[in-house]
Amino acid sequence: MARITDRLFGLIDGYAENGARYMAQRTGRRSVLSLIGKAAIGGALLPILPFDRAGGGTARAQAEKTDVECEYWRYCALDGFLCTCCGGSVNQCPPNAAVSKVTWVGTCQNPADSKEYLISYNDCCGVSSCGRCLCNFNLRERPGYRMGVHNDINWCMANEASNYHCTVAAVVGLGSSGG
Amino acid sequence: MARITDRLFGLIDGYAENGARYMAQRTGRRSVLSLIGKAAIGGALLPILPFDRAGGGTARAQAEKTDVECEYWRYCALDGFLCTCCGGSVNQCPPNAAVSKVTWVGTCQNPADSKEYLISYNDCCGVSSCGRCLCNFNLRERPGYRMGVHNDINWCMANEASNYHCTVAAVVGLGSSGG
Amino acid sequence: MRSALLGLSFISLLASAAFAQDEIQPETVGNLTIPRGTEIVFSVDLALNHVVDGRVYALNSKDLKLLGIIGTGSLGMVHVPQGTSDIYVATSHLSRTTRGTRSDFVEIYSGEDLTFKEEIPISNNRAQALNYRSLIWTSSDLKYLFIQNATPATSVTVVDMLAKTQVADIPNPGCYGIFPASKTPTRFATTCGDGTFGTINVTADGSAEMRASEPIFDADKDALFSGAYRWGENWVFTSYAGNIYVVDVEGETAKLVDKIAVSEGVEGNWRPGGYQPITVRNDTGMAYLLMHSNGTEGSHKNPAEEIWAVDLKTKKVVGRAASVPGIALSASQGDAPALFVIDGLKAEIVRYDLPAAGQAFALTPGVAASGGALPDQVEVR
Amino acid sequence: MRSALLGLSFISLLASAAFAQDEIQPETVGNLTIPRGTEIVFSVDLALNHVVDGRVYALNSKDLKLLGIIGTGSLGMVHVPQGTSDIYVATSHLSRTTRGTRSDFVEIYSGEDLTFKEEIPISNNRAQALNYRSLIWTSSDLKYLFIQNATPATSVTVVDMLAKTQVADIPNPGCYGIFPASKTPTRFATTCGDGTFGTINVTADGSAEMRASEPIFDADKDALFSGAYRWGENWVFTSYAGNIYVVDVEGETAKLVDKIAVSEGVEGNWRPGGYQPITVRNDTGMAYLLMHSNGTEGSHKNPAEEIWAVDLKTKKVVGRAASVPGIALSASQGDAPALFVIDGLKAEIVRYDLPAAGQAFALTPGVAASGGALPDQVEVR
Repeated sequence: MARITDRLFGLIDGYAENGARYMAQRTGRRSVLSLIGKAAIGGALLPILPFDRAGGGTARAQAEKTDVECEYWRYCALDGFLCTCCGGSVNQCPPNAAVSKVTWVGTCQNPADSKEYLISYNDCCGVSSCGRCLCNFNLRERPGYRMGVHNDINWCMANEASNYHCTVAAVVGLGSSGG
Repeated sequence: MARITDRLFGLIDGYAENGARYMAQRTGRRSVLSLIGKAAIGGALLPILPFDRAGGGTARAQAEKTDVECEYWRYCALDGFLCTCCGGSVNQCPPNAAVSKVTWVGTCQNPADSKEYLISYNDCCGVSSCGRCLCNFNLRERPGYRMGVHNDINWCMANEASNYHCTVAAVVGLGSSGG
Repeated sequence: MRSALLGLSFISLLASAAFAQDEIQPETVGNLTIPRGTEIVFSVDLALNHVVDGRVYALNSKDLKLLGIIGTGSLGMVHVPQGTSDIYVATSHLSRTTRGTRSDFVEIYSGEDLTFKEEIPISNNRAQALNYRSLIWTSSDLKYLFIQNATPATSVTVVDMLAKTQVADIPNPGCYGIFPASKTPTRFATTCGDGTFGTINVTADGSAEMRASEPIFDADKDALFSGAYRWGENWVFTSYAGNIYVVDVEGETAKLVDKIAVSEGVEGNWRPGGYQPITVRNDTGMAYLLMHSNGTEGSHKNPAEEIWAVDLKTKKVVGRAASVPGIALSASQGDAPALFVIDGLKAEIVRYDLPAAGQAFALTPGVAASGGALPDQVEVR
Repeated sequence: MRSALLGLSFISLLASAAFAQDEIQPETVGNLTIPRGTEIVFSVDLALNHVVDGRVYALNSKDLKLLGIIGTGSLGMVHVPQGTSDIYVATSHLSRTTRGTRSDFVEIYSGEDLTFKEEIPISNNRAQALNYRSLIWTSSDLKYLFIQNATPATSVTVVDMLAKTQVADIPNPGCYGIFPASKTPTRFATTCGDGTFGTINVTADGSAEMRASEPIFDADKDALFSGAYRWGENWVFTSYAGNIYVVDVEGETAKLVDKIAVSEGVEGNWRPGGYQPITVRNDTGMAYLLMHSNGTEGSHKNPAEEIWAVDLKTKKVVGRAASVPGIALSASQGDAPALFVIDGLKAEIVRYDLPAAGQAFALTPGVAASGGALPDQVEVR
């Protein structure tokens, strides 16, 4: 954890909303993240067709799901293509895609230990949009006036290679849904 | 017919194969076409997924078919999106798409009068690829060494606005399949 | 006629056959036209699988037949203003399609034949977002076009559409979305994460300050959706928990005019959902909402099961009707009132005819047609 | 650790929780790598519905799991050369994605991690075609890259891959496709509409003349497919009527070495079909063909019902096996012989394991995976 925070490079929006807001930031090829105000934050790219809500409106704790399925626990606020289907892994971008410099964060409960983890959703950038495993869960997601928890925007926005490719979900700490 | 030939503007490849080869040409917003060697010629854009050949390998004379179906008689050598599904008609481009300056030609039999007609396949150009009614019939189609009857290439190639949008099929005369 | 053909000796095929009256006569290829006055439905397609190649599908509102396609680049935002037949797109192009340098533009397309007319360069900080209609909007006099930016710091680009140039980039930190005033063309409001509305007045030199309203909503407990609809001089929002907020943005600061609890007391925990969950018929003051049952935290993008009609004047739900799984809707404002809904599962546009004013609410299902690969905004004009 | 966190006071959430051993530890995000020596299948996707955004899907040949994607722009032609791990793409980008100025490039991608390495501008006349493998090919010494042009007049762009510049544009009128010689790196052949092969020698100053062979095929009665395969120093073609042509392009003019009538005397009028209907295992000299029954004029792009194995040395069909509706195939040349076939109806890549050399022909169906939206070329290296 010290290693992570040592590398933390805050990209502050310059504005306080409900306290402070912070964007996740990635330096070089190592990642670190950020968060916003209270509870977790979300927002990445977007989808739409995955509107089958047979499993309910949110993706809570489905222990049997794997990381190539939308209902996998880490994806509770992920809106985009799973990098696990695109040549990456649950927390690694595909070989040729740049990690987004800014991210949004969600708080998802891991059914294996019943703990809530803070998840950083990094978009992977600079390659044609992957087009596979489009997922869309929105636990505590909010519109762009809570930018750090907004997942209907291209989070490759701060990368020079700005094209959206896919999204990873990395654990960055323990979280709390705040209720 | 005189009106058409008056406007004919030949774009000659500068090479004779099996005689002469001529590209269809369109001047201003009026169209005229050309042909190649003996028999008809083909070649436009391409498709692939429409590989269901339930109706047979070629599109001959299916009288009951309409011009939004691949098996419509004029489409016997058409490979691309039907403009009839894209805001155009069987022989008119959609409102905002430029008519291709060069075309390929096919010879298709009209089941209504059992006559063979020479069909000019103009691509419509300069707008995002339409994506609807992808068809692929290849009667007397040949590879690019018979360019005028080749339909696996973007016939918007001679237009400044070169993006492929869809394909029309205009009657330009009576044809003969040459056997 | 035969001799004319023979004169062109290389047309060997035609040379042997003159045209008879009963044969199909030679045709020339041109362009189809769109009849003047055609009411057009615009299906804005994100095309996420090929995100650099977004489109607008222009459909005839009567039969939803495709009239033509407009390319909208990478995550282009689309505005179909009243008072002009043009269509405005704010978008990005990369120099090598999916890589290379990003360049942003406002592009103007003709609403009459969908052709490209003009482009205006803008700064490269606009929000590359889903197609929320509130991210791009004209001033009431059509002089300015306002575009929401996010880097992720938020600001608003102001384009002078007469001078064809960007004139300002006004910070709206912590806020998002553009809701222009009606009487004061230089004024627009924006929704903020602290529950206030900011009001911004654009000055001639491009400077501006944002004035916060009193708190109007709670972004934690009852967040406003971005996809609001104009009703006369007010803007009508709906919220995650199922309220309608009518907001007056005309003054120096915004004011809450009405708050209508739509699903209070209704069994099933019904909530609004989707990307554009509310629309309003301007003449009748009737709002239509995309509603889903068993709403929970995180269900706010669930597709609709029903469409509810809410009379903004009497503040009552006047009807409910089954719906396709809608994620966005727009009401036509013309003489043949209808709703156009995006079916989020089929990516289709569905037309529902509305009863005439004064008649009891009902939805009459009409035609349906493809809205593209991943449509997320629908407009009608 | 706790104090380090508290030092960053704005991380309010983390501040309250240290990590225990049994919890998931914090992760950093980087890039996955492709293990050295991975045999890769390249599915070239035309993506016609979004034609500006073509791609190559790189799949692990064993399980067809996606390794990564390379963007190939508008109707980009793809070459996966032997002798280097790079991947070459000749493509076009429009300045405004689907409109604006066209610019053509050769783009070099790393075969090790699929990253973009370099681009070389070329003239804007290359054939924007389906992905026929013969439209782009390297010289045998990798010094030159040859690219087929069509305006529709045909010519061949020559790029010096060491100097990183285009050095020539050589007319090949009435001809199409590039089939380089093996011993003379400056030499390539091309198929012509009059049934001859043209042979072109590139000179240092970029000038070149084309020498015609004796007639080798009849484009009316037995047209050669464009998608030929190299076998040692020969090129192996198949034809609409069901013949295999083995052609020697090493000399000043090309020579027909062998013509094998594949479907002669076989009931059902079987013919080759598709976009890449023939492949050859280099070590065994075994050719594999995509075959459909009831062949007629115009059926040459019909998908396969069977795959036939033809021994090029004995000139005999040695086996037939049922196939997915294949429209293109490639044989792996490594130790685990396999065919990779594009299923034209499902847009999938299908792996068929081949028997070891000396064993009787059979196809063992293996994994299948998406090859993109509209794949039309498959390569393996």
